Amino acid sequence: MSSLYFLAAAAAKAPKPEDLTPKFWQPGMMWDSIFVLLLFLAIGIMIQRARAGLPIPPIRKLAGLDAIDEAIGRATEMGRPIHFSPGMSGFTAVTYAGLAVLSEVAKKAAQYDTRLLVTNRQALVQPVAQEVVKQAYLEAGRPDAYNPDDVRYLSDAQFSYTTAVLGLYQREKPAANILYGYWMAESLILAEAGSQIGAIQIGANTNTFQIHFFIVTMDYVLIGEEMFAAAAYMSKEPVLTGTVVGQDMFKIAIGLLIVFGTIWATVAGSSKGLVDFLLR
Amino acid sequence: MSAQTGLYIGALLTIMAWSYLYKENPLFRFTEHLYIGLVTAYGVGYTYHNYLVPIITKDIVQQGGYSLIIPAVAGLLIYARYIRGWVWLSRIPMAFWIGYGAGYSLAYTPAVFMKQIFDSFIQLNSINNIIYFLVLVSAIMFFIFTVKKDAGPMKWGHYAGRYSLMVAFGSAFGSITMAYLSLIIGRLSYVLCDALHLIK
Amino acid sequence: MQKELPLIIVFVSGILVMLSKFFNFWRLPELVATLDKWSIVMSTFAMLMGIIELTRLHVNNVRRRRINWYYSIVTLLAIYLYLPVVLIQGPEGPSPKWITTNVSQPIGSAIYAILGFYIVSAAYRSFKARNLEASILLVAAVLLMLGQAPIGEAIWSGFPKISDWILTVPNSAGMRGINIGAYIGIFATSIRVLLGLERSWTGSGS
Amino acid sequence: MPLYEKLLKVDTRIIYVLVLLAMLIPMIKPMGLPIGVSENTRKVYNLIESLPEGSVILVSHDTGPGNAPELNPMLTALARQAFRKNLKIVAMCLFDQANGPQFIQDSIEPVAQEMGKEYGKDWINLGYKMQAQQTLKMMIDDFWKGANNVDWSGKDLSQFPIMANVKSIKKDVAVIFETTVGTPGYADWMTYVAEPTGKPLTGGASLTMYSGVQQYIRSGQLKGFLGGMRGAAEYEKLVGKPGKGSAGMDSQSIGHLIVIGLIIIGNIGYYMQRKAALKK
Repeated sequence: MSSLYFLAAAAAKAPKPEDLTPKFWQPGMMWDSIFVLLLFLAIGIMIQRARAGLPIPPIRKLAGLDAIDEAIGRATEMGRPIHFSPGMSGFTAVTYAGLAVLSEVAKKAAQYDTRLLVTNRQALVQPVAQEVVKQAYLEAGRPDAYNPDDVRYLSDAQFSYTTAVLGLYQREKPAANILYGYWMAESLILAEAGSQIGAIQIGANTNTFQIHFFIVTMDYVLIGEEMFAAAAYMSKEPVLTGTVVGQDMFKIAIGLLIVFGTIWATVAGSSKGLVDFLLR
Repeated sequence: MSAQTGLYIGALLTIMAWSYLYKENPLFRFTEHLYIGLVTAYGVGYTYHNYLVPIITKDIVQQGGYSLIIPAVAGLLIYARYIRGWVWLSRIPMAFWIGYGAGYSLAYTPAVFMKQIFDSFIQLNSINNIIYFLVLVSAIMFFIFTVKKDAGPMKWGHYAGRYSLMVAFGSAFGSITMAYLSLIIGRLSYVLCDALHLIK
Repeated sequence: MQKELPLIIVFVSGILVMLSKFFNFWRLPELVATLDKWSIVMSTFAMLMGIIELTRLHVNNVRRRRINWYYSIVTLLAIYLYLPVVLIQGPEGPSPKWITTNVSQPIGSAIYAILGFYIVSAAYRSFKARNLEASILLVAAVLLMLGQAPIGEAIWSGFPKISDWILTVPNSAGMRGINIGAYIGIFATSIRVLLGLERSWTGSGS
Repeated sequence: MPLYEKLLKVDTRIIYVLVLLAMLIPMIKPMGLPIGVSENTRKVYNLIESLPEGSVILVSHDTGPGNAPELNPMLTALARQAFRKNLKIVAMCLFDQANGPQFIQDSIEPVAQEMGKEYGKDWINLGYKMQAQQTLKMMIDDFWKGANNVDWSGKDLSQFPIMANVKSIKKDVAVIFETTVGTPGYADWMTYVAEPTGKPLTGGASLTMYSGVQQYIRSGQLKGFLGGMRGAAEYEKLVGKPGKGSAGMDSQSIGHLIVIGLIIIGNIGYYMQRKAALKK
């Protein structure tokens, strides 16, 4: 219910008519603020519907996520550990998606009694990752199996982290390698090395400059924004699904806006009139 | 130590790190662990000289900004994680950074995002613009997760989207190759030209 | 209280930033400018987190005699011998300058340059035209390479033009499509965070 | 062993040696292949060239040791062009705390000495600044506050005459020159500085992310951009002093031929292997 309260609070902060002097908005911010407000509403409404049990469209199948089960299963069969990393960035949206998936992976690993190794590059993410895994083991009813040493902060430096992970590959030979987050240049090294130890590899990267390394070397790849839908899809929680649906509505709207703008520009000979209106 | 000695050491360390290409070995591990230590120590020293000292001496003492003691204490709360039973206190500074970061992206990114959309309102008066439009729309369709994609335009959009993304990723791969080869060139010219003077 | 306080702080600090950017009342922008400074002061006083975590990790490695524990001693020695030097001489002092130029940078660059070798072997081993998707990726990449290296132009003057076209038309449109999705994804996650729906960072799962 | 297996199983170490030789030979015996100057590079050059004497260029050198061979030559060439036109350079970095400040020093100082420019008067190195978003936002209105009142050595900014004229980005900075390899990088400068203030943002990217900034060049959110070592070489050519960027171009050419050759060999092997498998 807390989110409902917050939504109400956000709504209460919406502009009252008498405040609408020209100086009320920061210059050029009118459409930006309306945009964000609409996004709040779209997501809010979808969460409401999900909570009330009203039908919302299901999220389509994401091959990369279903493969996680397969990967954990194989690691269990082979008696080798799973490696998971929530990526290189600190507390950004991407890391949350990574941690949400980590939570699900940890639950399954606990159920199957398969060792889960988590590596971190960010000192600040480390305690959170530990908590997430601990909690997941607790929920799976295996708090005894949780070993805090298996959630490791390796280094803050990009390549020290990378080489430390390579060392870990060599020593522990994980059978499943899940790299789920924001990755930079290390994506090439990690994915290549992972394929050489013969692990099933699942990757997700929002960094579109580097994702091709995952595409050419990994078994399953979630491209860019698919990762955000993943947390919702895996946990099957109506609230999260609702936010993804709200997000989708927005994407469709933006797509239609682009089509509309293109038609406008083609017919009118220029998009200037429309853009000027929208930039107010 | 002289500049030339430094260059020799740099060249030696480069070769030690590259020994990894043969196989992972103690020399490489030594350089790696040395690097972690040096970088971490330098970082703390840097923050001490460039942030901690000026904040205390100038902002707080000289200019009397005693209100800054509040965030200072809030920052110190992060260490509460090491005290049993006080862990939740360490979430206060984290909550601030997280909320702040989320607020920042919601407040500032829409302007950049809007510009991208406005720039996509193009006239369909040339082959290039038509291709641009089709690729863009199909790429957006690829990232729609709740509409079924087994039939009709969604199916075609989804496939076209996937293939257009592959062109984008292919060009990323192509240019990244040059970027990474540059790194070797940089190191070679350091070892052979600057340090050992083998090539002029 | 212990559970709610962080969530309230998240909500309030995030909403404040947004309101100060969108609206102009109540001296809100000044308030947020103060908070900006506060945020940096907080980070400053939290600066030891990295070094503490690293020390804990490596001390544990040594204490438990984990595999390759002796390299942990190298890291610990590097940290605690170098730290006083930087603290005393300052980041631009002669010893830090010498060490940065002749030790840190060469190692950092050399380790990174391993990528150059890796990409060649990766291109050889993984870069196969397995299906239509991979073939498209391959053709685009090769054309780009030929367009960018001067030798491509020497072979045929058309290569730079083709690579330029790929970069500015299909690549640019595809990247824009991805980014539009990614931006919305980031907005949505930020909203979830502000509303307290994404609280994995508090350690209580998603 | 059938031929295709030979083609598919070239030892990695042979490949490495091949790469090394491909890079080395052109260094010993340069071929001097001509380099055409692209439109994006020309835009950067012209933008800097169009600035009136005494303008301030705010440089953010956001690279780690990894991509420095691509980006350091850009900074050196920029310094040459700027000092020749009597422009001022205020340099800082957001990406790499341990190496960034020293890179700025090494890239600009030799040029400054050669051209008789003085530290603190014609240029300054503010070093690494933490928390990109907050720092940049503060710098827009109060540069000194954002820079925490010190240069990279911790000396107070009031000692440096150049800083007397740089009080805020809004009023005193003409152009932002940003070299970028990741986050923090161009996105932060675009979102938190260029967009709100309308200051022209230019610079260069490592080729790792060059394909991904094209859309921003197209929309004018970036005013031209240099692409990696090639971009640096083109820029050096325009500035009229070939440096490290140009020197690497021949090695690049041979290196690329090797990569393309290996891709072809790998694919021929793969094709033959598939054919043989079908026959069985």
